[in-house]
Amino acid sequence: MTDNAGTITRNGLWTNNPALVQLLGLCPLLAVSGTVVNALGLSVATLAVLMGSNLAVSLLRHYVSDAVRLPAFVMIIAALVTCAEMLMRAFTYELYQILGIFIPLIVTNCAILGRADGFARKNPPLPALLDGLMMGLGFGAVLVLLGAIRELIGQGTLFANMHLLFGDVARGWVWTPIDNYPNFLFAVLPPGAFVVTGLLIALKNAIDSGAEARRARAPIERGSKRVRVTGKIT
Amino acid sequence: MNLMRLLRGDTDAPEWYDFPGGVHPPENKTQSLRGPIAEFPLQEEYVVPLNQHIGAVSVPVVEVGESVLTGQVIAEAAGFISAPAHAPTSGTVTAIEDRPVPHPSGLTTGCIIIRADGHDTWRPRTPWAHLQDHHHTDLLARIQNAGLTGLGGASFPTAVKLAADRNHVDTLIVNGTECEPYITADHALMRERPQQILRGIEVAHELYDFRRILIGVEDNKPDAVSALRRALTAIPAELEARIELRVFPTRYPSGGEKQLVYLLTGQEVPAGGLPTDLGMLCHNVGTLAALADAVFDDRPLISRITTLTGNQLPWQGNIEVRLGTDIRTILDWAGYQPDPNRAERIIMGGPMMGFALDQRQLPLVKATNCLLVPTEQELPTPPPAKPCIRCGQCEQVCPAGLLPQQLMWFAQSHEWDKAESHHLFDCIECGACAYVCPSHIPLVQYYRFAKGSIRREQAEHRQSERARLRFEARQARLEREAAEKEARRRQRAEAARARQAEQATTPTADSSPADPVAAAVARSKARKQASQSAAGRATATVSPGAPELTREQLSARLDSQRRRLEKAEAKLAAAAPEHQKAMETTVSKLREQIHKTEQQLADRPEREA
Amino acid sequence: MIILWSILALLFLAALFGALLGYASVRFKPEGDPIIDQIDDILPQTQCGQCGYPGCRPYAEAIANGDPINKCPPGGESTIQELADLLDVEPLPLDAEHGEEKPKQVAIIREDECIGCTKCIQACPVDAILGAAKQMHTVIASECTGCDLCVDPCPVDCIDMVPVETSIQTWHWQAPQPDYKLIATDAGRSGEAA
Amino acid sequence: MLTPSSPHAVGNQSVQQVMFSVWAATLPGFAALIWFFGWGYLINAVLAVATALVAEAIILRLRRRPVWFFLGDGSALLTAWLLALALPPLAPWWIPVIGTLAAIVFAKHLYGGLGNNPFNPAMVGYAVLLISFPVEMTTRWGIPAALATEAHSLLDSARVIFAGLRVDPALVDGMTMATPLDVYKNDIATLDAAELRAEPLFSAGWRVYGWEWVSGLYLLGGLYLLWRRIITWHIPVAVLGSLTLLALLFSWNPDLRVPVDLHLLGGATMLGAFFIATDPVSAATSNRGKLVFGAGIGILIYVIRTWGNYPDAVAFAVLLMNFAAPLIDHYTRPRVYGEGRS
Repeated sequence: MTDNAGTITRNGLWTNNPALVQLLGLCPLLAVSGTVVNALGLSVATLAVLMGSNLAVSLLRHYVSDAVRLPAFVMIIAALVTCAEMLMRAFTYELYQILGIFIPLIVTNCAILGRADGFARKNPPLPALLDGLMMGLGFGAVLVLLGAIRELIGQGTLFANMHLLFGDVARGWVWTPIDNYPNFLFAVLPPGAFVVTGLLIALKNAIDSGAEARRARAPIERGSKRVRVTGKIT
Repeated sequence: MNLMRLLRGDTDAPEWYDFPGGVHPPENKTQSLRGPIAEFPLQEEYVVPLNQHIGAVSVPVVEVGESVLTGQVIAEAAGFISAPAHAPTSGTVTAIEDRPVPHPSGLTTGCIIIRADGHDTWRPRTPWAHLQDHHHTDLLARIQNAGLTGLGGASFPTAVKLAADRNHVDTLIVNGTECEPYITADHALMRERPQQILRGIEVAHELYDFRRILIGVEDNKPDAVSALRRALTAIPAELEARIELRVFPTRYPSGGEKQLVYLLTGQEVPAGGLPTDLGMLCHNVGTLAALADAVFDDRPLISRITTLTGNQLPWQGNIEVRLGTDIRTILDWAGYQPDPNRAERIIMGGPMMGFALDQRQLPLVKATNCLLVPTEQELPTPPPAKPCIRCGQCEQVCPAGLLPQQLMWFAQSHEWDKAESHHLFDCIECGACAYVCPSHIPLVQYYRFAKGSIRREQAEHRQSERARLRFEARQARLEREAAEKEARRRQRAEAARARQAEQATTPTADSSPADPVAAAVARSKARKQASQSAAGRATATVSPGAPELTREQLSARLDSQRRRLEKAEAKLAAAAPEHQKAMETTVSKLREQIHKTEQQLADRPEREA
Repeated sequence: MIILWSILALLFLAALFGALLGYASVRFKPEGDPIIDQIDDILPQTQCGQCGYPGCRPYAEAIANGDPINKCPPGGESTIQELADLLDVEPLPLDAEHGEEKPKQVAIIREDECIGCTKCIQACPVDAILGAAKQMHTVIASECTGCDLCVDPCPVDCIDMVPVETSIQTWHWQAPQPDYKLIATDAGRSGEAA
Repeated sequence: MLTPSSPHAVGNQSVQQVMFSVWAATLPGFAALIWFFGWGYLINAVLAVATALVAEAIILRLRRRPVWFFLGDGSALLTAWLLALALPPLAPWWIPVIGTLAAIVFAKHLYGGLGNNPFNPAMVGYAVLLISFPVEMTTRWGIPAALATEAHSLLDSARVIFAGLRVDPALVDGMTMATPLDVYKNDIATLDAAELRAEPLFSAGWRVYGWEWVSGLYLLGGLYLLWRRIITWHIPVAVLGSLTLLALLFSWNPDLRVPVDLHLLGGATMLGAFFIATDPVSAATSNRGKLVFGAGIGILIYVIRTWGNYPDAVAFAVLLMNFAAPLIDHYTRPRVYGEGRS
């Protein structure tokens, strides 16, 4: 069952990307990906929780019985999210206020529970930690990309308000390609998030099917797995 | 219309009821009604297919080379829903073989080919003057033997319909609607031979004693209506009193059986049911005329009236033609010249429900009510289909109240369950939906495809269910056999052990009882012997066949095995190279078996000594 | 103090929900596993073993336990689709290692070559072969599932698998081809873009 | 396939014909729009149609469908045309372009192209524009020719639209709202009905401000479509009927609520009832279903106009009922012949 590090990395970042393939955690994905800074903030929080929960679940995997595993995992995740929330309140208070309910809602991000139940529960701590990292990075990458696209189309800027996360040094990072851009509210509103996510998924599928088409297929021996159903033929 | 009647305060039962949907395609009927029905000349060769009806394929009862007379049975009905076939003229059977027949698949099927002798000599006939002179069973047998099928196009065996329980049937619906454009075979028949139709009604009435008989005709056939009215004055008053001739506005598909039942009575045939569920029988005028021929004149169904129409034919009109006539000769007779500039399109049946023939050299069959050869101008090839825009026109015109476009989606996505729950099988394939479709989608083909696929899937499922039962039964049997074998083996082992124990104890009892050492030795020896023999038997049972064989049996087996080996070796030497390998394995296996038997034989004396 | 109350509250909740879980697991215990029957019902019952299991039911059980649904060549795409619908999983293309989808076949014994060895009878999973030792055998075509298990054991290779031909009675209309696929601009570029 | 299936006869309607008939039926109303509100409508229409055709061609090519075959069916043209009729005439040039792209690419082709779109593409385009660019969509209305101090020519309109010139304040003259409907709705808060009615917009009578003319000509076009049997009466009657009923029910006090005649003629009601809601692809199919669908639109129009934030409501009402169309279809299946008669 234990996969090697390469497979785990590939799964998290591409093949089994939580946002684009598993379509998990769409609620925060669509709600807070209006700007890069929001997306980045939530990504970091999710990444931390995901790694922590994977590690904890993996360590406890022999002690949690099957019947109560889901309540137990939720408990672990809830504890970690509470920690993350407190940390954000302490260090990035403005961003915390902007992200609002979506920080506590990380508890219900199916990607986290999904990884806990689908991977960490069956794997030793190190691969679980790596899986958490990669899944978190995959999720975060999509979130940030989505945020960038929506910010650019919606309000014509990129990296606006980065100081919320990085402090005052980041105030000048904002990039405005077009002056007097008329805000395209559609991209900022949730429907825009759906459309852009859909396009990203389509893009990923197109890349995958292109790669599939290029890959040479291994020769297959037809019917090689057949067994005899009846009669020992002597 | 009914609302108008209500407003007028007219509370009598209406002349006709309004069914939903329907279309008004151009009628194009006048061109084939200019002249009377023409007799088509006898031909040299006739091809009589064995499946001219719905139901089981009939079975030939003549042999190649046999001479037949006109009207002689050449193939018998096979089962209840089936119909016999008759020689269309006198001559010799030259072949019984697969030939292409008029069918949308373009496939071939069994046909009897008759070379005509030109005399058209009838078999002896026994005409009946009065129906009252004969018993009903004789009458039914006569109908059954006449090979009648519904001549409206569906070809359901008439005798089967007329076998419906007479206690439940009180109404006869006579279908003179002929709602399909171009076709005028029934129209011409009603115009020229109305008394023949009434005589057919008389036959049916004799069987059922109908309370009422409703003749339905569309209002685009005034001459047929007046001919029928005239003929009605000449029949017995008792019968005439029960007959109502009803004329209603022309609309396609008012001639569909279920639509006609509703039009005339306001009652709906239950979904999946038949008109007999409402106490009604529905027959086409052509069928009734053929019924009269068969019963009174003893003339089985060997000819029918067929419309030749379409502007590609210089001669258009109705012909009475023997079944089995080559369609090519008919078209040539009508002066058909294929247009070299476009694909040939010959339609059997009308433009709404007929099918295009893939070649001309096909026999005319009982269902051929029309041969339509249109020019591109009168029936343009449908343009390429566009996607459905869900305009709902199809739904407006569906006479069955279905959702045609939904059915099309389901057929496209192979959602058979949904198609069935949307009443796919209530579709009568009238084609009204496809006629009005602005996207020109071949809707009817989707329904036919879906129906066919569902039927095939059901058949496959039935078969796989049977296979599963057979497999399970076989597994159970094998297990039982194995268990029985095991039980027998155990029983024998048990018996042997008991015998050994007895052998072992008997000497102990005989020898001096006071010697405990000797007794102990004897016991251990007996134990050893018992286990040894049990082991020996166990090894013997491993080889298949008889486990407990005597020396004589073993040597007999050895002999037979050696003989088989000799034979097999001889065969191997003579075998063709492709069978050699298989024979080699056989031989080596035989050798192995012989070796085994020899060993057993060698073991045996020791133990039996 | 707050800590204590928090822990107490959590403990209470844990106890409560634990009891609820325990009750539910006893009260709503699933009986049997009807999903296997449903899967078995979809499988074509050819009992051919191409899936790698001895018979359709064992494969049905394996599917219920998570085996891929694309191992049944006789069922082909339609069976995979039905299984995918039933189990709510993605339909996969047929695994070619288990064989390829063929039109329905039936076994036919060339009767003059048959030596009456009964081996095919033993091999037939559905008892569709009739015969006795040293007597000529024949296949009951209506019961044959076309599994071809009888072909290999035959020592004289007298069994042929022939595709079942469509007759006028079994023929049915095919689905219309959307016309825009026939238009020249599409030639050689079938299928949808991703 | 050996032979094509029956029927071999086909009726005389085609998709192309349906689309062009609908297009033709809007022409009188369109002419009135230009006559009363200026050339901006023509420029919008040209921009939208050109964008639609180019976008459709590109997408068809990407989807590997025959381009001319589908381009010729007129559906893209009609979508763009209907959208253009709904746009403010002096909106910047990129408004019709973006709206049309949203309609053709997102609302139509991403759902599978002609016949597969669950939502009315023109209305999706309109809704995207309305929620994305509220300012441009509500303040760029032209001014009735009768109120303009000088007649604005085609060139003037083009300059406003393409060069991004601000609308001449003289042209705007306090008249920034789309329709009399909105004027009434907004001003009734401060004025009473009699005062409002005395304003020139309402009192000047026919032929001056044009809104009755436009709606009336749309009605005429709709009747033409009914006569041609391209649409059935169910949806328009249900839309207009339910809207009238609600307006009558609530309009006993004209000082509070917009009166019936403004509901019917003062907004996009006629355009919506005959040309937008009747789009077969996204509407309910059965006759009973169409009645429910239309009634729903009428009710939603009234509700959104009266209690909602948007000035007019046809687009949102239609889109919301598009959501419901499959459900309506499911529950209004016609009774099949012989069903339940066994």
